[in-house]
Amino acid sequence: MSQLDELYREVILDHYRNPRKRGTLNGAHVHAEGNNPSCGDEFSIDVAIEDGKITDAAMQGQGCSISQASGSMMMDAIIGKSLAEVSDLTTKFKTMMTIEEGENPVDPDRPGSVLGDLEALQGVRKFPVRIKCADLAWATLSDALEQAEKAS
Amino acid sequence: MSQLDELYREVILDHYRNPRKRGTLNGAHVHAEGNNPSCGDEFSIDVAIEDGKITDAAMQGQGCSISQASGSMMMDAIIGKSLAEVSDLTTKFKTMMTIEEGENPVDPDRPGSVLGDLEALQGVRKFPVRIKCADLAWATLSDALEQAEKAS
Amino acid sequence: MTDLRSLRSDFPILSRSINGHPLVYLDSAATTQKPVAVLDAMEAYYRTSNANVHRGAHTLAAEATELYEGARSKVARFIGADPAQTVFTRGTTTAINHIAYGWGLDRLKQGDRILVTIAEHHANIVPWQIIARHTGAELVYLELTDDYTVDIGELESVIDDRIKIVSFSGMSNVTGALGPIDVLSQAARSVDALVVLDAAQLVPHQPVDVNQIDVDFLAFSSHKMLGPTGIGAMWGKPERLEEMEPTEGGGEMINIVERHTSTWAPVPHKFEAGTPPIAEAVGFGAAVDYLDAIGMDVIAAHERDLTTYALEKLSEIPDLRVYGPKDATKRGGAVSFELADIHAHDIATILDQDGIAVRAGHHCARPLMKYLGVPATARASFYLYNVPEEVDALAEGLLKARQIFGLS
Amino acid sequence: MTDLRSLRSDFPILSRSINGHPLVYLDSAATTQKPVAVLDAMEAYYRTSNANVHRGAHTLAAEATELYEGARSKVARFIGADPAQTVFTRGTTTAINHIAYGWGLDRLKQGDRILVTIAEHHANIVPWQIIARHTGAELVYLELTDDYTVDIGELESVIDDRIKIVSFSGMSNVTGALGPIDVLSQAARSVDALVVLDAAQLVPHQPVDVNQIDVDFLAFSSHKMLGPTGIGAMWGKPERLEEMEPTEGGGEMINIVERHTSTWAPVPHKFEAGTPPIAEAVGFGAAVDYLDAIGMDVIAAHERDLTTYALEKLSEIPDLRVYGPKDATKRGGAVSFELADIHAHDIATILDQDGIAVRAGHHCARPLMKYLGVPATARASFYLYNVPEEVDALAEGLLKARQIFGLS
Ligand SMILES: Cc1ncc(COP(=O)(O)O)c(C=O)c1O
Ligand SMILES: Cc1ncc(COP(=O)(O)O)c(C=O)c1O
Repeated sequence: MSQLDELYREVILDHYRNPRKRGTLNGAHVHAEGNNPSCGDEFSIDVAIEDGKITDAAMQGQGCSISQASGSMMMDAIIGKSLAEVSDLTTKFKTMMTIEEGENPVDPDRPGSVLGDLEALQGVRKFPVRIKCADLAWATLSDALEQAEKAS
Repeated sequence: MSQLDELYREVILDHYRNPRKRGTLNGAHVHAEGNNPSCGDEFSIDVAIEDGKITDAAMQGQGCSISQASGSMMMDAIIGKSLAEVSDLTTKFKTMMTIEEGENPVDPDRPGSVLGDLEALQGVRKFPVRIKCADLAWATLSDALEQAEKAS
Repeated sequence: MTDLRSLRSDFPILSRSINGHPLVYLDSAATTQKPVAVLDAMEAYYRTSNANVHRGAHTLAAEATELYEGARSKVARFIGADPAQTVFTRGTTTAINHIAYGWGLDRLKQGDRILVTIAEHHANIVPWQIIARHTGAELVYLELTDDYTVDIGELESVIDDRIKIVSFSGMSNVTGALGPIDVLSQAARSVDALVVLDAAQLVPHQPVDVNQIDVDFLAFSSHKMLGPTGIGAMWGKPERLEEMEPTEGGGEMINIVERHTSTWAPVPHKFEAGTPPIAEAVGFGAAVDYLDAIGMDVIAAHERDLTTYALEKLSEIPDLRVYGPKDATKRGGAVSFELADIHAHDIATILDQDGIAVRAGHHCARPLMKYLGVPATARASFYLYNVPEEVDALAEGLLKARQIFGLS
Repeated sequence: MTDLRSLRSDFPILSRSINGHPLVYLDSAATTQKPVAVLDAMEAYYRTSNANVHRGAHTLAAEATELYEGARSKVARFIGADPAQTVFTRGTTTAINHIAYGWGLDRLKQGDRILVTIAEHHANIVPWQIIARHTGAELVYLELTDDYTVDIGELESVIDDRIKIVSFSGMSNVTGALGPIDVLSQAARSVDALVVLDAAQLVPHQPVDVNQIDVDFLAFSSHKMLGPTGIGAMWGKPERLEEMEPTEGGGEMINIVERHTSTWAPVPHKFEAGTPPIAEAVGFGAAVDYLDAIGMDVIAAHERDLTTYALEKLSEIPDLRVYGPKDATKRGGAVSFELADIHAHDIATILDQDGIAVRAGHHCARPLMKYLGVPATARASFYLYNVPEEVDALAEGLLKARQIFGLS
């Protein structure tokens, strides 16, 4: 696969064009917003938490395929998970995105892969200026969860 | 003579150390001030004019040997002269200072030289950054005479 | 098409390869590449004459001063101006800030208005917002017509005695549209308003003569016209520069400094506090020499041809929308566009894989983006060193982007 | 004496001849010469990676951004600082103006006082005069003791709650005296005043670590430390930079721009409006790399030795008076002096005939000149590339000046 094909995998374009959970939440939730002033990507998230578990979430935003797909995939990945699981997921995602070329890249097709669709974002590592696009949703999620923690 | 010796002729050092007409005038006179902000030379002049003639003048200032000697020599040269003569002198002085090397420099020792001591300032032409030092007194004089003209 | 092709070898970076492809640099509206002549002039300055300017009685200081002031004369002559009214600044942004602070802070008051257009670069919006906040003045906007030029039909309703400053760009860095300089300056004059021209995109690309237009201030940047970063120029009418306060205090800009008060040096020095960008001035001077030798009319014609060709090629690409005038005589060579649902950053990344450099984003013109209803655009922009084959490469790259995004 | 002699070949200009003599450059307090490494870094930037920074998705833009931000990290590390608190400015002058406007304009009021010393450079006087005029605050001065250092004995009587800002230089560009940083910053802290350090002469010549001193802001210039013109740095404590308003509006420094309001980008970008001096940052980074490789303690020791030697040689010249501390541990290598009744400009001209470059004038410190009761001084200043023979040449030149002025 060319580097570009690895970047723009079908699953990414699918999430970009058909984002999961686009919108806002009604009822109790925390809200956070993030943006990349250097490229204009914007992302906002609503997260409903009950008993230490993310019961629902919704996202809005605009930006490149990577930032929006990353957000959409994140929705799929976090809803229904406990805060501990989400924290673990966040760490795994960050690790995947910062791993240097050749240094044991995660095999997305291996059995039991926790990151699921998100592993499609590995291709971004070959495009360092785009990594912050993939990170935006996750940084905004972290903000939201910090808020929730403070509020509780 | 070396270029430096030509610059710092004895007559210049004499005027620098023993400036003629240092001070201020009492009675009717015009006053003008000038400075070279780029090197800090300062010069002020009082000029008494009667019947189209400079009857007296006095100068104050601080600065390098060239600027102060030029002022002192100017005092000698202008007192007692008619305004027309002074205007002529100013033109001659400016011409001398801007004449390019080799282009018929004025011979200070020739008979009937109008500029007198002032011709000693010819050496300054080899030091372009110092020309404005020699010019300061004359520029200030021009200011004073313009004022006088406006007032009359 | 005027063939400036042979000049390409003057620009060392153009022989670089990017991701295995020859560089196709289509981002000159952001910053331009530099010819060897400019680099050599700066190098020679540092290697033989480097010293601080003014106030120096030694040979190097005299040489440096002559080079610095000589550069001022060159840059002034380039826009038909007097060096005594040509101030070196850090760039367009700094120049507009100086005008806003130095002229506006003491003079504007509650109820006054500053008129700009919605197509302005942040450099021509944010300084006025800051001065408005300090003074209570208000910022008002002219919008655009369907062909992305300033809607001068609105003028009548907006121009009144409250307008104290009219500030607009001579060429938009997004739409490429030329500003209606005469119309806006006449309107401003009818209410005695100050006219500020953001010429960051105009001076590099078209002949400009300050005697042919009626503006009070003009600002432009060296780095957008083959010169180095770190320097630009502000030209002003003598009476405006006289009445304007300096916004930076320090060495070189003073006449006499006492403990509690100071008097200022004459214009232009009044506005040049501290050690100026000396080597940069030398490089800027070499850049205008280079442009002069080619001729700004030749450069403008070359760009017009190239832009016409580009607009034609882009019109052949399905789902591509250009945000800017279709008529090449109404515009310069900055071409912003949107391609189907492919975000501008994705376009830029895909083109970059083939060595093609375009800009993507809001181009420091967020109010315009919002007005156009787009989050970002991709922008290709041309200069004297670009050639038609580079437009072809761009078109091919865009077709490839469609493919990658499954739009074949 | 630490022998840095072999480094001289890194500085092309040092092999120049002036009026038939090898250049003896003793004017580094005005601006320093540049090593090849600095020139090459800038040249390489322009030849291979030139593009506008940030906001760019193409390869050149990414490279330029990395080089620019990498330079910020180098300059920050050089003073023990965090890059996030290190702002690139046009130079020391611009930095102090930014602090005066950005921190002072909104906070100072009638009755407030700004404390400076009489030995300040105009860059550390005039901005405060301007802010005082805008706000009604007052500028007060500390004077000097007999050895030309700041008279800290006066402190007790002058320090009170009215003092809001204490701003002073770490090393005088005229007397060479080191500033009493700890004493003045403690005094300032006792009344919760802001501390601003003009480090234009300090950072180039001595090891400086912002963690070892208690100041809020620090300003210095690249061109005085082997780097290019057109750039300098302002370091600030994070809380100060947060609370400070930007003084220039434009691109890159914003977060969101709406029609009437904007929000700012995080520090340091908030203070860097418009296209920054990119190549200059790269050169500045190369300059601190060069200094780092030698070691600032080695450089300081070298200059101390050279200054000691110079003070000794100058003391042998009849009628010569040094305006500055005699004790080389209390001072840096800027040595101002007067020789009999020979005006400083005449000294500079005479020395220049032998290729010796010294500065003459008020050194942008007119209040100090007035305080010292001299119209001007001559100044020799040293840097790492100077050698004792150059001090000998200076001494010989001064004896020659005596002769020309008939003082035998
Ligand atoms: C002590 C001091 N402060 C400030 C400055 C101003 O520096 P710049 O001209 O680089 O802005 C200088 C340089 O002349 C200086 O010596
Ligand atoms: C129209 C316009 N105005 C102002 C600017 C700001 O110029 P600079 O960043 O050189 O200060 C630019 C450059 O981006 C521009 O295109």
